Amino acid sequence: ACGDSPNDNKNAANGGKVDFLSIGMPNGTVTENNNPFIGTSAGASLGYRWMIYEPLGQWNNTKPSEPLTPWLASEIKWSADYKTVDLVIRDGATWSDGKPLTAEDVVFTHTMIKGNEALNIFAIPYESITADGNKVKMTFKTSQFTTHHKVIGQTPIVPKHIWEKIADPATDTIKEPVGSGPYVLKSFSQQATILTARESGYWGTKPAVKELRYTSFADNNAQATALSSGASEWSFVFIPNYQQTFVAKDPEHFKVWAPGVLGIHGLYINTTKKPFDDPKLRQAMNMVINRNDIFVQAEAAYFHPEIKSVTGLPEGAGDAYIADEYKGKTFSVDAPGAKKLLEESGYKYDGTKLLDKSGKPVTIKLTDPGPWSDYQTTLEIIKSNLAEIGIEATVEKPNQNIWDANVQKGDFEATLRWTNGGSTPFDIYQTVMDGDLYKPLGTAAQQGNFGRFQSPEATAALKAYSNATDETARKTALATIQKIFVEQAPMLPVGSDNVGGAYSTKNWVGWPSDADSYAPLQPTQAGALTVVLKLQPANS
Amino acid sequence: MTSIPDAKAPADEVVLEAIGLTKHFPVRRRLRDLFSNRHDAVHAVDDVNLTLRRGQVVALVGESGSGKSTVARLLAQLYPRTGGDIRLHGESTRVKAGTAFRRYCARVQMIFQDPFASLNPVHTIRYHLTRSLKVHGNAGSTDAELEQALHALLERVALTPPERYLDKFPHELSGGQRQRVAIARALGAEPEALLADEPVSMLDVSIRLGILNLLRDLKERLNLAILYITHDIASARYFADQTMVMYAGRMVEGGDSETVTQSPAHPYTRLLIESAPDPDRLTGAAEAADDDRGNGEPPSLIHPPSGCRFHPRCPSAMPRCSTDLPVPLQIGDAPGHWAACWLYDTEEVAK
Amino acid sequence: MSEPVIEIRNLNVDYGLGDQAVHAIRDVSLTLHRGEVLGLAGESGSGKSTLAYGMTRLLPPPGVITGGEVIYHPEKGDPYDVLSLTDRQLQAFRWAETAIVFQGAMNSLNPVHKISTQLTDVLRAHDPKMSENSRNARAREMLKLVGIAPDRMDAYPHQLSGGMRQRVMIGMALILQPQVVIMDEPTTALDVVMQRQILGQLVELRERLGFSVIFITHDLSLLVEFSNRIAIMYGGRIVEEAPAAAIYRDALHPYSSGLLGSFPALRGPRRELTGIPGSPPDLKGMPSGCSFHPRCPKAFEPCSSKIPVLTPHGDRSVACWLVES
Amino acid sequence: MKYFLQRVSFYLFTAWAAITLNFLIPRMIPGDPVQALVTKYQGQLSSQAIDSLYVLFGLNKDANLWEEYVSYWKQLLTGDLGLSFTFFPTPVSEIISSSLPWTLLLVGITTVISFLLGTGLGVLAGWRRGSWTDGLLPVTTFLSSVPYFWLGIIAIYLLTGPDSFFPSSGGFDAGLVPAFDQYFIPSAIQHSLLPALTILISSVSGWILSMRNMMVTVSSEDYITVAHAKGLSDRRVAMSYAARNALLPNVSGFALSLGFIVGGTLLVEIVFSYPGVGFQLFQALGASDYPLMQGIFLIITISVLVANLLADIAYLLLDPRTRKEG
Amino acid sequence: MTASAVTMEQVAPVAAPAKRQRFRFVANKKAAAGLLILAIYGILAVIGPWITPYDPGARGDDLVQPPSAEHWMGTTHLGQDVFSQLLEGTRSVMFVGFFAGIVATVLSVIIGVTAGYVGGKTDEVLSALSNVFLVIPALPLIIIITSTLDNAEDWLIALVIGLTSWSWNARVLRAQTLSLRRRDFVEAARATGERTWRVITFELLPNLTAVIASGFVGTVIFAVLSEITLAFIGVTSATTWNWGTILFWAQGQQALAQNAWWWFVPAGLAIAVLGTALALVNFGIDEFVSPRLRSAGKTKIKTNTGRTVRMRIGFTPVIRKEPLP
Ligand SMILES: Nc1ncnc2c1ncn2[C@@H]1O[C@H](COP(=O)(O)OP(=O)(O)OP(=O)(O)O)[C@@H](O)[C@H]1O
Ligand SMILES: Nc1ncnc2c1ncn2[C@@H]1O[C@H](COP(=O)(O)OP(=O)(O)OP(=O)(O)O)[C@@H](O)[C@H]1O
Ligand SMILES: [Mg+2]
Ligand SMILES: [Mg+2]
Repeated sequence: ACGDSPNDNKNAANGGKVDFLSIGMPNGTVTENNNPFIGTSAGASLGYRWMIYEPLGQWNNTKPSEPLTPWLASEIKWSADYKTVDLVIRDGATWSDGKPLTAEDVVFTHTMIKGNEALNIFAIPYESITADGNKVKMTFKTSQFTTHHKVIGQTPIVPKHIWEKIADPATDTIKEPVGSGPYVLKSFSQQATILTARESGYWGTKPAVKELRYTSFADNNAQATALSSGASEWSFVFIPNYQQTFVAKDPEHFKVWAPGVLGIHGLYINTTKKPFDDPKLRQAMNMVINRNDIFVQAEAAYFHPEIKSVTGLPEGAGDAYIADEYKGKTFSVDAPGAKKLLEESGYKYDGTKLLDKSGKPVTIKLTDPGPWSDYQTTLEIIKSNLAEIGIEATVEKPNQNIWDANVQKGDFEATLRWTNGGSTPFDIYQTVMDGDLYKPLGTAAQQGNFGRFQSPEATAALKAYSNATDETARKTALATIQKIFVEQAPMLPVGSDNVGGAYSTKNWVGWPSDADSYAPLQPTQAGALTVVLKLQPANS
Repeated sequence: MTSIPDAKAPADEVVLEAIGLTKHFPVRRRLRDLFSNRHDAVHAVDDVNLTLRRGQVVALVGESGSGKSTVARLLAQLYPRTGGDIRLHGESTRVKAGTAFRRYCARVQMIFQDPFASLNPVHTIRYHLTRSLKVHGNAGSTDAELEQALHALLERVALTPPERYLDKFPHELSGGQRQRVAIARALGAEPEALLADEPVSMLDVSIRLGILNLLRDLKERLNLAILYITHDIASARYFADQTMVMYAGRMVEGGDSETVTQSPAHPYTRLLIESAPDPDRLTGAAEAADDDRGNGEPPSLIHPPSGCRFHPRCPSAMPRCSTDLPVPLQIGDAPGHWAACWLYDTEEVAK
Repeated sequence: MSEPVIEIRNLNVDYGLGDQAVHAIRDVSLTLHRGEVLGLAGESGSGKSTLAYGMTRLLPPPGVITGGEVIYHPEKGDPYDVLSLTDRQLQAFRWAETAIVFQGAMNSLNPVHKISTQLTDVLRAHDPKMSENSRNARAREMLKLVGIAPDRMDAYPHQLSGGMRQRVMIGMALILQPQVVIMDEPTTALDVVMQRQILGQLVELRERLGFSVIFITHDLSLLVEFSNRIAIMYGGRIVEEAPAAAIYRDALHPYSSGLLGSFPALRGPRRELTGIPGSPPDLKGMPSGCSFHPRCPKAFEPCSSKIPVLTPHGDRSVACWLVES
Repeated sequence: MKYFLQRVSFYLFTAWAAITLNFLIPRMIPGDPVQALVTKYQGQLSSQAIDSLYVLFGLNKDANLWEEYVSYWKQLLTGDLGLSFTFFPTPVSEIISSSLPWTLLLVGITTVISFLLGTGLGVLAGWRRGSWTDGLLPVTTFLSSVPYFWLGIIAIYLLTGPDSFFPSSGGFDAGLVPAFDQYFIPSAIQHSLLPALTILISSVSGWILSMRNMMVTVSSEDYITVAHAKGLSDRRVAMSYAARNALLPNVSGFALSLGFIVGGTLLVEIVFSYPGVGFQLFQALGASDYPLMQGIFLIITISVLVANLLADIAYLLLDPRTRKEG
Repeated sequence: MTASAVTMEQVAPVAAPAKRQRFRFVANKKAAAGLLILAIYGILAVIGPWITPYDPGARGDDLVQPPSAEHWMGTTHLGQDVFSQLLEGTRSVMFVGFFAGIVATVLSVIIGVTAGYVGGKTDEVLSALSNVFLVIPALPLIIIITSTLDNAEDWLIALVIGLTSWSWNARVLRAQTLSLRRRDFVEAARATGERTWRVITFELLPNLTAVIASGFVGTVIFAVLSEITLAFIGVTSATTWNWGTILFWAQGQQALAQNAWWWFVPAGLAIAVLGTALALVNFGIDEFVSPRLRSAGKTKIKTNTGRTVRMRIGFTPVIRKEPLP
């Protein structure tokens, strides 16, 4: 009836072949905001910003040590000290309004970030950004070895001719985004954001998926329900017992792939609180944590891949970084060993109760916000693990804001928390042990070192690692860091982050997998674009 | 109760006196009044004079809504008065709450119109009476004395044997019994003046009689001053020494009961008495001729008629009645008989 | 005496059933004649209202009619038992043949509807074919009849004074020209002036329209003045029934004379008031025999054992052993 | 006039106090929006971003509570509700205006239906006591005590699925753009069925019970007996006399319940991922998003006050006794 | 005058008060059923934690197992015993419900009755206060306040719920007090010379019992639902179990999607049954207070002959049987 309804083509979509992909995220509602630099935008929350705006190079989180795939830059060359990068900008890329993409745009983007602290979310210390024809050169005040993937792989490039007219790029919601990517925004509603493939002008191969439909679900449950009903075909969400609740609904098509990355979750211990200032006690605790139980019962046997290496590095992504000393050394639950260790270092038992050196029973409070049910489950498991060596643990569930504040102020005994993630193990160890991030008790430590771990050696080694200019120096530094991490156990690693996702092969195939882990499978990662471009209709 | 207060006092001593008593109730304002500056009030009682003497009953009659209860409540100091004065033994009193109010209560007690409403349904008779005795310090010092005082009270109002009633709840008593409990409660304070607001209107003829007899008996034995409010004129005649007639917030006639009821002077009093049912009248003999008289509605008390408030309904209204407020005028036939009506103005009569 | 309109025969009414039952009306027989005013008096709680509601089947739960007949004699046609009518017949019978005016006019009128609506919906229910205009005309006419200006048609009940509301009720009762009008204490809430006005009007209307009235009150002086015959109730039974004047002059039943000796007279010499000692019986624990005997100054031997029956004595009947013997 | 001013100032005072509390209460929450955001992403957002976020949100400048309060009022008076943090930099007014219609439609229509249905059944149950309607009561009592989020979750589990007619979440089909056309409206209705049913089931019994009780109370009024005595048909007595009068107290209850539409059904919106205000509020709570919280509280405050007013007006219209004398 | 007051003595036996009024409440079937259920819950609240077959938090080896002989209500994803959790949780639910109910009721009585009785400026201030609390949305407010607490212990949650949910009852009580304040018995107590505090506590409050009680019951239901809602969204005490916690875990683990209905359903039912019990008690109170509801309670009656009669307003049933003896 209504001739010019925006929904008219819906019937076409129903008529046989499906040419769209439904992507979901459990992030609550979104509001129309397509600003690619702002983390609170719908584009970031759902991930579609990467379908519109592209980075200079594509970073594969699942293989962090591999060099970045050239994208808008056809050539990326870092100096040995990682303070300079030389880029050659691709020819033939155009903005969706038809204008060509040039080196000027790249310079503009990075200069804008440099000059606007609100946009510089990675706190990159730019020095100079210059263009020369289709070449761009950027220099930095410090080594970008641990952050190079952010500069190149996670910074979207925006068109100068549009953005230079924007008064405040940090608070503009960019209602009509113009990007270089294969998709353009078709419509936005709180319920769904719809992107369609560009008719022409994309520099790469035209995607097979004609339409991307992003939906934001209220919470994990809604998202998981949508996945298992087929309403969502791709998402990144925690699905409890995913085999039964998701895969079993359509075993042929419903799949989950969750590769670990260099970012972990573990039990931070407040090293200022007695008797937990004793590394031996922390070691003993480390020895009884049943990581497999946690992996299976709390993380549904996929979501936070179990950490096996004693260095806390995840399997796969971390393998390349494990020091020789610890190669092959894995965690195993060893309660008698832990008891022995404790008794050797002066702890006593009163029946089954562990007494510290001063004769007081050892108790510990484990805290994490109530609503995080996987963390809560983990804590319950740790609680019963600790009981095996006579430590009486209680689990507290403060409100998230309170927990945040308390953790930052060092007002906790032990808490399960994450670390930063990155392209090297640096971020993990830095979050846990960096003395530069140390703040006295009561002062908020926002960036890391919540457990107030103090080891000048570790701080120095971290610095050495990030500033090193050659592989051997890095390796030595990392070995030192790992030794401290293992022996001092300032944090007991439990599981790693994953950049995977749940997906359906009913309509589309070509997803990354263990066999071909060409990109992260998380729709909000910059690499998601690589995935979308690879998808092909299932029945073709 | 062991002694009768001031039993020796002269029988006609004035106990309570109202002079120019006035009460206006502010009217709840309605939406459309919001923007106007009108301050309406119900002129419930205007310029009322009343004297209660020891050992005498004064009856107050008048149609419904004429302000009788308001007068009683004003006398009991339950409402603050708008104007005029209340004198207890000649002394002007204005009490609102606190000790002074309680002291006043001890001397002037009120019996409420409705025995079904004036007893708290959740308390026993014992509670009601005990409180009344205790508040005024008449309960004695021991439990035995209290018990004795309770029994004495109930016996005085002829609720015998007292044990049968003490632990009952009000709803377990009949209307007449309740009314007697209410009277007993008032007597518990050993007052000098009793304000009885329609103590019998809710009751049956046969029970009615019992209460009236009881009140008369108490008046005689305790030498009480009683204000008896009713709209049953026949009972006023039977029971009261003096009768006052109220119309629309004003006293219109007063005097000896027999005189007022047998030879009413004010046209309103006449209308009232003619309207009262009379079994001696013949069946169906409702005078159709009467119809034009007294017909019409009671006046609005918010905007009372000017001059004599009865003039719109008065069969013998004169032009003067609608402009000048009539003053009380002595009527010749009996001493103390007066009426507020220009008909009895000597100049008028002379004309 | 003219022919009967309503004959009540051995009516029994209970509140509740089984052991809990209160027998509020016991074996009452009463006849209302065409064109007369029958007064019904008695202490409060003696069952006057119950009788009025019971004979029209309007008693609210838990009231139950447990026996008897109410024979209605229509102007034309055969008499029939009201208690045997079906619900539908009963609806048609009501108001068209008998109308009721209740004690509180405020409560009898629906506060949310205009009085015109309440007047005309009777007409609509009983004569659906009547046109809107003629319904309104009839309602207006009735209001005029009871002395209310027809321009008050569109008033709501609360906008009228108590007396006007009561007159609206009377007008409403007469709107279908019923044979019988039952009035349950129609004036107790009003003061004497208003009371006289309304009753005067009623008597006049009755003379004009010729309906019969059952008039319930406990104000005996009012009854004596206004009714042709008076029935006195006590404890759920009728104890005496006689022409008004006869009762006033010479009550046969001790209870009736007690009642008559209880109210002071306004005029004439001051009478001696006797009153009735004691208090009304509890319907649940009725005394044996004559229910009045515990209070009766003249009680003698058979009174406490045998129930006296209402027996005719000339134009009056009385239920008392004193009269029997 | 004085009286009028008094009333108005009373209402203004209530509004002022409520708004001030609305301002203060969210600020009692420890932590700040930046932390909340970082925590929300659990490692997906690097902690290096924290400094830039403080700058972005404008929280790097210290302002004391009083200054914030003053500027809050300045903003309010110019109709500006500020920028949300959760959805930075979307203005709060935009968020509310895009989610309020959903709540109003879903909960509003459901409340109305629930009221109508409940009242209707209540009339029946009150009038025809002793018939089958008596069986309604225990069931409704039970249903009214069931936590409605629990009911909703069970409904999702039992009634939704790949082939089910009922969608499990959302306000409309993901492929559609909100527009008043033949595709969107049926989809929106289809999506609202389950949440509506959940609210309906758990709220209708309240109306049934109160209406029934009012019917029973009104049934014993004299004017009902008079209506019967007048020989009116049973239907007319039930509707025009009993129900019409029994409705009065329920109507003001209904108006007041309209005031609670916005704040009352938070969990239904959460469980069904419904894009309404309640869900926004819940998100704002988790994100320490004061501007959004304040904005939604303001809406709730205003709607409750307006509902109070509506209740008065409804009473005025329905009950002639409260109308001005003519 | 012969009938002196002294002869007005009681002759008729005063009917013995069959049952004291206060026990009639329990005689109400609905209330009795409600009280019985409440009593069971109460007992479980006290002894529940002692009779749990397992430690509700203890992990076991049977993960997500359906009900069996060892685990009557199955197990959770950690192998915890759902039945034990349910038993253990009863105490917290009952505690929070009743504690919050008491806090809110005490506040509403103090504020509502004072406002109603004292009037004037005090009334204005207190009314404004309760209006403000009425306007502020309760559940979000509770969420905010509890989220500022370090550890949301039961009594704190209960306190917050209590402190935020008194306003509605206060309004009702104020209105009720206003209507009571002008009642004669209050005036009469004042005229007797009672002090203000005595008038409030001994004359007014006992008459407000029913309103207070039903307000209390309502608040308890509200508090229980609030606590459970809070626990469901993760705001809860660390150390105690309640039914909301069970639902929280079940929902977090998508119990229903895992077909683990035993994990999700019982807690909800337990809440619903508790709510129903409270609602039943509330009915009992309602009917206890309003005699109209009470007498109208029975709608079907059995006659002696075994016939069932439906009580209908407007159509009194007629059951003819043998006339009374
Ligand atoms: N508290 C009040 N506020 C406003 N008006 C009042 C109040 N009390 C009484 N009135 C009005 O004052 C007038 C006199 O009332 P009052 O109760 O004194 O009459 P009454 O003569 O006792 O009537 P009745 O015989 O019906 O008891 C009436 O118009 C009444 O409406
Ligand atoms: N619902 C009921 N349940 C039990 N007994 C009742 C019920 N209703 C009335 N009664 C009793 O029935 C008897 C008759 O009541 P009825 O109302 O007919 O008396 P009445 O003569 O009209 O009294 P009044 O003059 O006070 O109006 C009374 O004793 C009363 O207690
Ligand atoms: Mg009065
Ligand atoms: Mg009666």
